Amino acid sequence: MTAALEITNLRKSFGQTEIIRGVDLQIMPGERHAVIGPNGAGKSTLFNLITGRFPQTAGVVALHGHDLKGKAPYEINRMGLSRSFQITNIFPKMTVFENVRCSLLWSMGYRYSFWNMVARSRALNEGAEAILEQINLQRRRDIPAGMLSYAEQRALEIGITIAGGADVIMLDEPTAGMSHSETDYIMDLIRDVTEGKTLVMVEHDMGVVFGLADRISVLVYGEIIATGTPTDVRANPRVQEAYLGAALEAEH
Amino acid sequence: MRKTTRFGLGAVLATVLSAGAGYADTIKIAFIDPLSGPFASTGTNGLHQYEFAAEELVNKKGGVLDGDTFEVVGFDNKISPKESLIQLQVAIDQGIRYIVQGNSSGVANALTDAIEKHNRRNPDDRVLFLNYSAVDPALTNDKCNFWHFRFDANADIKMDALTDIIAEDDSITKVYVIGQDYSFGKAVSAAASRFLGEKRPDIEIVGNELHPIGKVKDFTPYSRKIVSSGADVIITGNWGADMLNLGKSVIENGFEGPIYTYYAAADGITAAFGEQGKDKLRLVTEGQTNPPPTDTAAAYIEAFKAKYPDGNMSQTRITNVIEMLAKAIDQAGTATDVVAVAEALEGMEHETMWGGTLYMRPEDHQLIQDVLITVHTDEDIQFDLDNSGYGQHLESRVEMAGKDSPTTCKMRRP
Amino acid sequence: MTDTTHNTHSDVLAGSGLTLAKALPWLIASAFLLVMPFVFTSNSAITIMNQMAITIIFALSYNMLLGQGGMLSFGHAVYMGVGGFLCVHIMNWDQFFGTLPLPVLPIFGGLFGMGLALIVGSFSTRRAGTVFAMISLGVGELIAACSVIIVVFFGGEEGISGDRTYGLPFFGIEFLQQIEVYYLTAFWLVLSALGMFLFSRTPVGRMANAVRDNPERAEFLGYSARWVRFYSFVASGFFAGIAGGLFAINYEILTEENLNLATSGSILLVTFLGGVGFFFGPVIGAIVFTLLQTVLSLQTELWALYVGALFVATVMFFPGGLAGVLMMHTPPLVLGKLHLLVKPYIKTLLPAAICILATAGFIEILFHARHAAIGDDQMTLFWMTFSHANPVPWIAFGAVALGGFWLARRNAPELVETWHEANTDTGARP
Amino acid sequence: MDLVLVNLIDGLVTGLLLFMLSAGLTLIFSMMGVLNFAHASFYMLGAYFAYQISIFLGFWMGLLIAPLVVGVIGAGVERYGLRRVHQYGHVPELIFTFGLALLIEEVVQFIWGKDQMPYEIPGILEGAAFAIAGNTIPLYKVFMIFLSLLIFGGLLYVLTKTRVGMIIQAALSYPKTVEALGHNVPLVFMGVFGVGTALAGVAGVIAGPVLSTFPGMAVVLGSIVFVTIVIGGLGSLFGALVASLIIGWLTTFAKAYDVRMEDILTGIGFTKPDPIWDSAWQDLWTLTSPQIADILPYLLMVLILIFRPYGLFGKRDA
Repeated sequence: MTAALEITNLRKSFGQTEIIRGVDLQIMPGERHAVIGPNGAGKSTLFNLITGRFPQTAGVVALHGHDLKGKAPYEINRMGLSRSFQITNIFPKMTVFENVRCSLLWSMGYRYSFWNMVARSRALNEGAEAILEQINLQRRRDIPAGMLSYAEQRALEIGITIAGGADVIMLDEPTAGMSHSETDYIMDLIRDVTEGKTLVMVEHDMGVVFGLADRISVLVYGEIIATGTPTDVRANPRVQEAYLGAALEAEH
Repeated sequence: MRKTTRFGLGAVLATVLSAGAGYADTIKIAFIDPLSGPFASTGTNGLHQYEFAAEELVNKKGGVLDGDTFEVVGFDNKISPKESLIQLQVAIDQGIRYIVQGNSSGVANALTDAIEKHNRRNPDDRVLFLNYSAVDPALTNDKCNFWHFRFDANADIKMDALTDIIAEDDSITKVYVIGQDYSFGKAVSAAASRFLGEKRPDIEIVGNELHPIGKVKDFTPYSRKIVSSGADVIITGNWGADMLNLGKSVIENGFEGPIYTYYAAADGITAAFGEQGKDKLRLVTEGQTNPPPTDTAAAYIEAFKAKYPDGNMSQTRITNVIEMLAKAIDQAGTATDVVAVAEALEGMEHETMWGGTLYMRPEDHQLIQDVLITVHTDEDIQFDLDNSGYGQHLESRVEMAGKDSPTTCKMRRP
Repeated sequence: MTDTTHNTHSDVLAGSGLTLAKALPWLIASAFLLVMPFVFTSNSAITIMNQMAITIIFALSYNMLLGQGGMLSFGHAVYMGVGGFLCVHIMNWDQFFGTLPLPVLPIFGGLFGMGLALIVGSFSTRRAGTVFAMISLGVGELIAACSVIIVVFFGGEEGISGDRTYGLPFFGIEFLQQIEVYYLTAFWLVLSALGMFLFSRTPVGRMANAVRDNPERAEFLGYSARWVRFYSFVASGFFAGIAGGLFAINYEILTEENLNLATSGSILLVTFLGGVGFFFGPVIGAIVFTLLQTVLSLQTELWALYVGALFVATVMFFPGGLAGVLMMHTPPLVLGKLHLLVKPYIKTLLPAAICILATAGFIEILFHARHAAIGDDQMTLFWMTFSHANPVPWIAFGAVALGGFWLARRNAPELVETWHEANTDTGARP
Repeated sequence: MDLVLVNLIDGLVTGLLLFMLSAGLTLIFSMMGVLNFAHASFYMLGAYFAYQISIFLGFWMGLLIAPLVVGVIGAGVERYGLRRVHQYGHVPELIFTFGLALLIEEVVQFIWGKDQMPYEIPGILEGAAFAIAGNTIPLYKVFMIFLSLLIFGGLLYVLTKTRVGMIIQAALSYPKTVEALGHNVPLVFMGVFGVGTALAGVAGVIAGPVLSTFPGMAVVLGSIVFVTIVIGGLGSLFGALVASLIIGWLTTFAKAYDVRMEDILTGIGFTKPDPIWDSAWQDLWTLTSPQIADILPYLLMVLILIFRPYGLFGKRDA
């Protein structure tokens, strides 16, 4: 069985500084995988490299066995990978409903069509309604997305991310900046909507990570120092050292 | 100030958008020229001259027919062909039968074309087009029609006269032609080469070039070429800022000879040249003001300057338009049947206060008149321009210029 | 909450078919267009209405870029222009034009405008923002400059002209009269407006909004921002070309002014004045601007000054344009509180309007005093004739302006307060 | 060869004049993200103010006072106009300056009328400075070159050697960070806008007498200034300088030397159709470089944007 996502010796330099220093990672279909690590470890960079936002310096990223090198974000998306952003990234002037409906368009095969009316497609509208229901935003469907609360925007962001029906979902700190109750809400949501899909997430909140992930990778200074089940990782001495070290450094 | 009455917007819609019938005792003349935007000063000055001419030469003398008076109504075309056509329609709806326009041959082309079509499609309210200033030769050649009359000498006739003068001067051996890159500039350049080739094959045209219209910021490179070509004379059809900047630049860069031009006077250009242009700028024009050819002319200019101290008597042909129109209406005995008026205008001879005789050639509706070469100077100037002390003084005169000039016009009469 | 569920339902259902509520605005607009010539019967009124219709199509096509696609263009006139030029060339092509009914002609303008948009769009839509704006400026300048250089196609500065009546008679109509042209133009207006409206409801039209708001996110939804922009651009070029074709039919002449930067700039002005945020915004802008340009300019030489001031004021205080101002009243209307606003409006806006008119009057007197001929001190303003040498009108207009300003200023807080109240849902809905 | 030198000097004058405008514009643009469409209008205001002042106090006082007045007006526009529009985003800002340009032109016409102003160079600067092979270089041009270089030097000093300059430079590249560091960015914006427009005013004062002072002078120069900074690259003063000089020399040499399309076309192996006036390509064949000199910068800009969207020296996306 090919891995959903396979990363081999991935490297990225900005100028002289090497941020990602040879990452190898294999994520199997249906797996829920979390990447953790101290601040500045390169988690977001790794994310952006996988999704084609930045070009890599060296190495291979393969989605279902296909190399992603040189592919534009929209091409990667069409191959079945969808992502969310750390900073909320929605269409603020469009209504919530429109946000979701737009994210369904490509996967429903509408492409650059100018002979279909979006309002006339039952499948499209019902699909959008279904997602709204999943993310529990039906009541807000007709207001501009920019006017939603922060937690609602995060929920919408996840809704947009999963709407396209991609089987590999990547979430970049989905609970960043949230209160406890909001975090619980988002966690349930994520568990719900990624049922049967491959999930890759970067997360700070250890509660979320250990509650959701099947496997965890720890990224420190651009290298993965450990990969395994939550229990394995928790017991790993290098991980403890890295986190302890970071904590000590922070004290200075 | 414009004679259009001012209303609130509501009243405006009512009057403008619904046809207002013309009064029986006034004959309205629509003046369609720029009254706002970059060419507004030329347009406004022209409107003043029209209003003054209608008042002084017609209304104060008892009007035409049975005391009907002339009224000039200004329409702002913003020098845009599209706007001109809209304003033409507004004018026609107000019952106006006489359209005068002069600035820009592009607008004149659009108007003559539209008027021809209008008269063909609406035989009940035909109009005449009295072109007082657009000099594109095509208007009285390929594009001529029965409804169009030109009161200025066209570019070819002026060039014919100008090259007569140049041909007489044996010291001239090198000529530089420069102009704006559009139909008029090209017409001037072509006519200059053609006439000089016929009259003085020994004269060398050392440069003949076109520059983009209204886009040149700095004429220095052109001036350098002109000076180093050793030209004795420059001929240019430039107008507006392009004229001023070219003239100043060549003089600054050391050009000593005369610059023969079509439009290097009034509208601020005379004042801006001032001492710099003295005895260098020469204008090929019509209508003599210095010295005033007749006492009538002198009195007329004085009266005009008394009323418009900031104005210029720069387009003397405007009086010809008004006088000849009045005469034609009297002869035809009607102001509403424009065909009769047009037929009266055809072949009309008229003594103008600016000296000489005018003749409206029936073949192409081109007015044949004396063409003058005048020089920019402050000596012996009775009537200056732009109140600058400088004016145009007569240097030579070509009588009835272009009387036998050929025309390709095939006039279709109704 | 039953309310929203109900909404949801009706929308989905409405989506599957054409309902009266959706068609109503279009039917009203069409009926309005049919009736107009019976209200304003003169040829000049019809000419002005034709001009409006053309400007509306052009402005709507411009808003496909600016409002819906987030692309700021400084050279949109060229697509309308070349479409129009081609149509005039077709008019002059006797054999072909003789077999072509005139109402079909704008299609060719549209296709040609689209063709040019296809070429230019292939490189200009790769990026949005400043790069797009500057390429549009550069291309606009280049083509406008070409118009005087390439005489064969553009006819130099005098342009090219044709005669619409040489086309194949259309059910016996030869389009000799303005009124016949009016109905042709009105037909195309409805058709193009409907086309552009429906375009905005297609997948690519929706994605144009998405790309405008957030191009990066759109990319991660599987859409290439560049191609979405490209398709919008091409469609916009098509409708601009239609407007050009109608221009050719109306005026029978196309000149350099149809291509130049001033025309491109004024359509930006028209669209923004009307409001870019709503589909019908440019329609309002086109109507208001055409009236200002043709009617106000008959009344005062200073019209451009007033238009400029109006424009700057709009950008500063009402960035949603006139349509935005209108639509601001939707919440009070929905809340049933619109009537609250009537009195404060009268108390504030009436003095403000009087202040503006009096200021304009003052400016007019000043202008007359500076530029009128000696002895010509009589002027007519607001149905009053007086001399500018007389200090009374100066003082009167000045005093009225100041008084109006003071009154408007005094009553403004009340308006603001009422405005907030009218926009607050107090729950007490009938 | 002598003519080349003369053309180099002429192109330098044009280029430096352009630089005085584009320097201010690029400061404003890169810092505030505003394409100030009214920039050339401030140039026009400079010329008109200087003319008005020169009537009463002479040219030199005009040179001193007019730019200050223009700068104050510019700062006022930023404070009371642009800052208000800023909240709506960049496009409304741009449209605001676009409307402002129209308004300024109308106001200038209202006050000074539509004619050209007889604004003259001062007597002391009249005449020729020197001559190269019969081509005189007017003293005024030498003055223009020196003044531009002086201003460029001053600007360079302020930007690299003073604290304010450091902040401005930092704000050019990282506007958000500078604000986060606690600097009063609105004040810096207002100051930069004022200084930028004052620079345009200086350009107007010294260009007015040679390029003539009339209501259309802003439009003539208007968009070419954007072209300059876009070619040079955003945020790069040096790029603006290079682009200004390139445009100055490009247009000067295109005008000075008759490069004919006919020669180019025959050079690459086409044969001239005969007779030429029957050919559909006649306009292409008869094209000469002076005809298109002043539209070359636009062509250059489009090409640069297609192949290098950052401009020649820009680091930031336009």
